[in-house]
Amino acid sequence: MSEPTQTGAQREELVLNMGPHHPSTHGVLRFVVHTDGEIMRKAVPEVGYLHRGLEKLAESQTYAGYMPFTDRINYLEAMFTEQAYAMAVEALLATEIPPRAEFLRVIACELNRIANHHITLGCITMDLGAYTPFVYLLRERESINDLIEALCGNRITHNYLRIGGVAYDVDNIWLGQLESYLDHFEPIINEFEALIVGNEILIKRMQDIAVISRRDAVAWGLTGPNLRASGQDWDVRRDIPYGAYPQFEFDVPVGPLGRGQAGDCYQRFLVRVEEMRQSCRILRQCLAKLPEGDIKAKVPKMIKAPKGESYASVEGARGEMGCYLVSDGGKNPYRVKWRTGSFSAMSIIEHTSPGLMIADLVALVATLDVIAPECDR
Amino acid sequence: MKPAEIQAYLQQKLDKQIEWHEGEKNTGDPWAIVEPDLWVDACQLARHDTELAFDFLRNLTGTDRPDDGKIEVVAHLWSYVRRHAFVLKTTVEREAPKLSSLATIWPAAVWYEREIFDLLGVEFSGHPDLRRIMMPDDWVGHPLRKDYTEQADYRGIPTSRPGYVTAMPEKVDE
Amino acid sequence: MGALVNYFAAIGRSFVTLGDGLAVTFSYMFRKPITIQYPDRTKLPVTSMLPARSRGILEMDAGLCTGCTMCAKQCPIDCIHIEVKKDEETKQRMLTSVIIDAAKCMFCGLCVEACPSGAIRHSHEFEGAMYDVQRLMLSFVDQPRPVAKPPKKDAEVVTAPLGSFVRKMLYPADRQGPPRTGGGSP
Amino acid sequence: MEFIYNYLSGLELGPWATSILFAMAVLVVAAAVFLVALTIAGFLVVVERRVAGRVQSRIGPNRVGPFGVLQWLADGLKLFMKEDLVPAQADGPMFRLAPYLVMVGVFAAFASVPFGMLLIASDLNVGILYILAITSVATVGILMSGWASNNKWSLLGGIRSTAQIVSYEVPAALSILSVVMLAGSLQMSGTASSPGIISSQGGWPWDWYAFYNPFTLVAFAIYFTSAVAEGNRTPFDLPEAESELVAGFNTEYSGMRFAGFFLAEFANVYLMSAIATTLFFGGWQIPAVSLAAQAASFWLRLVGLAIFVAKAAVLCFVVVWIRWTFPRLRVDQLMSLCYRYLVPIAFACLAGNAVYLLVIPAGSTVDNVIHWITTGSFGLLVLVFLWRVRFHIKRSGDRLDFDLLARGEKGSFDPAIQARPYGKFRRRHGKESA
Repeated sequence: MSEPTQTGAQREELVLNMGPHHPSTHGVLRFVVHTDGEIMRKAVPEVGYLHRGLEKLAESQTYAGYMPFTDRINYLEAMFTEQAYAMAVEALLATEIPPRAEFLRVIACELNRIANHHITLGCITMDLGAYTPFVYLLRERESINDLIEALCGNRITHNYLRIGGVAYDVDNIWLGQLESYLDHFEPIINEFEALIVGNEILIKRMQDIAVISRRDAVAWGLTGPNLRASGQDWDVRRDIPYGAYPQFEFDVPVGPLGRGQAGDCYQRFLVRVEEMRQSCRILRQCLAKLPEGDIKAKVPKMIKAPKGESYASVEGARGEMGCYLVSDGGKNPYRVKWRTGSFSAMSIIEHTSPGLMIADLVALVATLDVIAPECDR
Repeated sequence: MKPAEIQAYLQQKLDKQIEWHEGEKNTGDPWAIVEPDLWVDACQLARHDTELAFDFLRNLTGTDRPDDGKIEVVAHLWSYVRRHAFVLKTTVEREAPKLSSLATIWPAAVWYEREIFDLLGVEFSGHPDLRRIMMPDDWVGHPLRKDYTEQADYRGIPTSRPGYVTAMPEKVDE
Repeated sequence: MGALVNYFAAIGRSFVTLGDGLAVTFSYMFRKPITIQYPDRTKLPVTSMLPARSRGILEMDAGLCTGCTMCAKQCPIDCIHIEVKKDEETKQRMLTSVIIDAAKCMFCGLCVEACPSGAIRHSHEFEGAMYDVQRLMLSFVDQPRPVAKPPKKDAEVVTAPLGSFVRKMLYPADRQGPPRTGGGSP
Repeated sequence: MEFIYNYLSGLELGPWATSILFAMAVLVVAAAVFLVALTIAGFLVVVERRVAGRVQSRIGPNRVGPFGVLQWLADGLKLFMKEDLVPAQADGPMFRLAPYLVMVGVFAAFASVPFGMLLIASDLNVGILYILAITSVATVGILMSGWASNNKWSLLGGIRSTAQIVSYEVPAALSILSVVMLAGSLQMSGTASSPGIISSQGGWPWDWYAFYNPFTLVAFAIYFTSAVAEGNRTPFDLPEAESELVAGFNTEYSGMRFAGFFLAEFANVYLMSAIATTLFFGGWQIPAVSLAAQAASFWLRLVGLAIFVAKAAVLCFVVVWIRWTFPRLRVDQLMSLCYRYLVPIAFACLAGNAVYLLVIPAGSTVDNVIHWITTGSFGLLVLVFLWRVRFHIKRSGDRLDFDLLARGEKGSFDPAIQARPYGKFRRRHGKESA
């Protein structure tokens, strides 16, 4: 803790060091908070504590061997990073993916999205002081993890996708389990709403707090739920269709929904609740339409992508998950760069924070859903 | 607009030759390369021209090309209004890489440029807050350069763990 | 007047929504808890409750290994170390050492996919907490042994039960391993 | 205490001997009360953890002692064994003193809290005033700990806590005033001869002050809210808001000193529940038993003790349960809740009660009918609430399960999981794509 610094003529500013280990900085992340009493003048995020050089690591891995590393970029949405990477390589190889594999990818990704939103919504409520909703959502997430473990063997870092398809097929028993999970889960969303979404204290804590206008959201490159909450009707799944998504019907929730104004914390919260419902809808359509066939296209054992570059983006749980891949024709990727939702979301905090209270910063960080490993890579 | 049309449009508006590249087997994304002194003008045009209206800077990054002695800076652009994408590149000298900042055009570029500065060592003039972002402030070198070698230790902490498999004793079980 | 209505509406709304939230949490007093009492009060050992694809600590059935070293080549982080030497007298390829660094392994399963004979596999053991990280260096070959022939396509391969090799190494009988769970009544 | 004093005076031992014996008796009683309060606080820790477990669909600690009731001893032992750290930059003496001040504030209040008829350390004739006054000492301790820690988070926590406690004393005192006005006494317990707050209520719910008229019901709600806020419990736990201030004023504390804060917090939960029971829920009054009858019989007083503790336990449960349900308020919202809502409404209740006392003669038919209506509407509220509980269980497709202590584990493991036919995909040779 540094000494309070004297700024300006008469008022003292309290410089607080929030993090790197603080209960509400998800992961290891530091904010230098300049406060005047409870009101913040500025909060500057300092990132990099979880930089593991995953982009540099790609340069020494084979194309197939890099797949498990992509899981580590964000352990909460590993399927999306895998999907983005696989799509980037496939774009260079010009591989056709079998339809069943595309469906399985959608199933895996949407399950992952629900699991991720469980954590996000739970963390929001926990950061606002309610512990129990977090536990309920974690319990639901465990069921999804069980499903994913039965599907691909790991609970968090899945390594399920392969270049050209997926690793394992599903059978009817697993699909039945998925269906019964959906039957169980959809009423749980209602229960969650009764418990916390309509809760007056929670609404008071989030409504009209830390408003990010649509203009700002676009300029700072916010994506995903954060962008939609600000009122920009945009979803990569619908607007730049990839995989099997054109075959599904789903709504894209866009703020303002319910109480509050577009771009405030409560909207970011509501958009995510609604997205869980839409993911359930997509999963049900997947179950109805799942085609038979191969689950992996023919790709050479040692992949050598032709010279060139590609940028593939998927709608991750935290916004656009993009993978920029450069190939020099060798067997290792020449350069991989990840464009992640948390990175942009983190960069807007300094811009949004002035005038908020310390408690609001917690709400802002939680609802922007910034995850330090995804930001730092 | 298609990327090729955008390239032609840019070329006409800027009144300069813009290089146009595609992947080896026409797979992946094509890209356009502008001269570094045109970089800000081209981006300004891309952002504010009503035909282009690239309001979303999707990604801004760099690639080290030691064979050419260059560092590429790549911007992936997207327009919510026109719904089209474009890949714009420029190259800077590897020895003393300097480029103008895009921070005034897209605020999102602030952090992306900090990252490029940190990991590739490109200096952006006119940047509001050019500090290292991922690595510690007193780190030596720019890790994403191809010829980068890690220092053996950082403030007395070794940067590598001995590989147990290779440094294995013959007998594991005591 | 409108302000007064808002004032009391806010009070009323708070009462209803907070009360409903209380009803949800109270209802859990009358529901079964979801948790189980790991590790000693489950009906079966947790390792036997895991799904078949579950990726636990790697193990190697050295009797099946063909010495092709595909697993070591595929491993992205080089945690598998295989040595194959040609015996000077018999001209037989001998498997001299197979060491898997379970502390380094990231459980991606790429080696298992690459293995042509099913020798390397993920067991369902996951309780790898040790006082010494060296004990997670799992060595599966004690003395040099001839490599196996690659099995024919679609042939059934009989191997020892899953986890029987790695369990010996992680929890030797002379050391106190983790409690083998299950069977006990709560 | 008067008993003892009168008894000792009756022995005619001379002033010195009487005084010394009395002082010794005081010490013994004080130690007894302290131990009882400590045990209650410790037991509440277990209750809190078990309730939290059940609320969160968990089991909670159940290994130490039967159903885990001795868990608090294990926790206490652990804290006792830990190193007592004082940060190098902290203000040592103040840092060490703070937990004791907090404990003194809370535990001294137990002197005037009744447990049953005549079972009270000192039934002061200004009992409630004494409690209000002495609990404020804890504020000083909290502020002191926040300041002395030399940690900005602690300081913020201490400041928040002080602002909060000082503010919420106003509505709490106002709502207590309503009851004091009805009872015409500040004495907590009282007897038939010297009427106190409990002894002027009755045994049946419609004789309690909570259901005396709608104003007192609201006054109870306000008192309860303010008491939760004064005790720094969720949704008003801003001084120790984990996600904002790490742990607030006790961030730097460890070992026994932390246990001091911890026990004081839980003792405070019982304290506020006991006060609410005394003021609003008829205390140790037994339905259909007169004060004289209870005073005469030891066994009836024991029943009264059980009734008192049961009522307080229900309120404790509510406090715990609220903690595990609600998010917390923000600082400015906390203040606006106090000054915009609680204080004006508490004033309105006070005025309403005064008018009620003037207009409606006590014991008249109208008076009785209003008691019954208030009681009935509260009962209706409880029924609606229970219906909602049933509704939530049904909607999420769960079954009712009355195994409150979560002893049963039977059938929780589904053998079908093992029968999943993924069996041989690894052992079979040949590149299976799956």
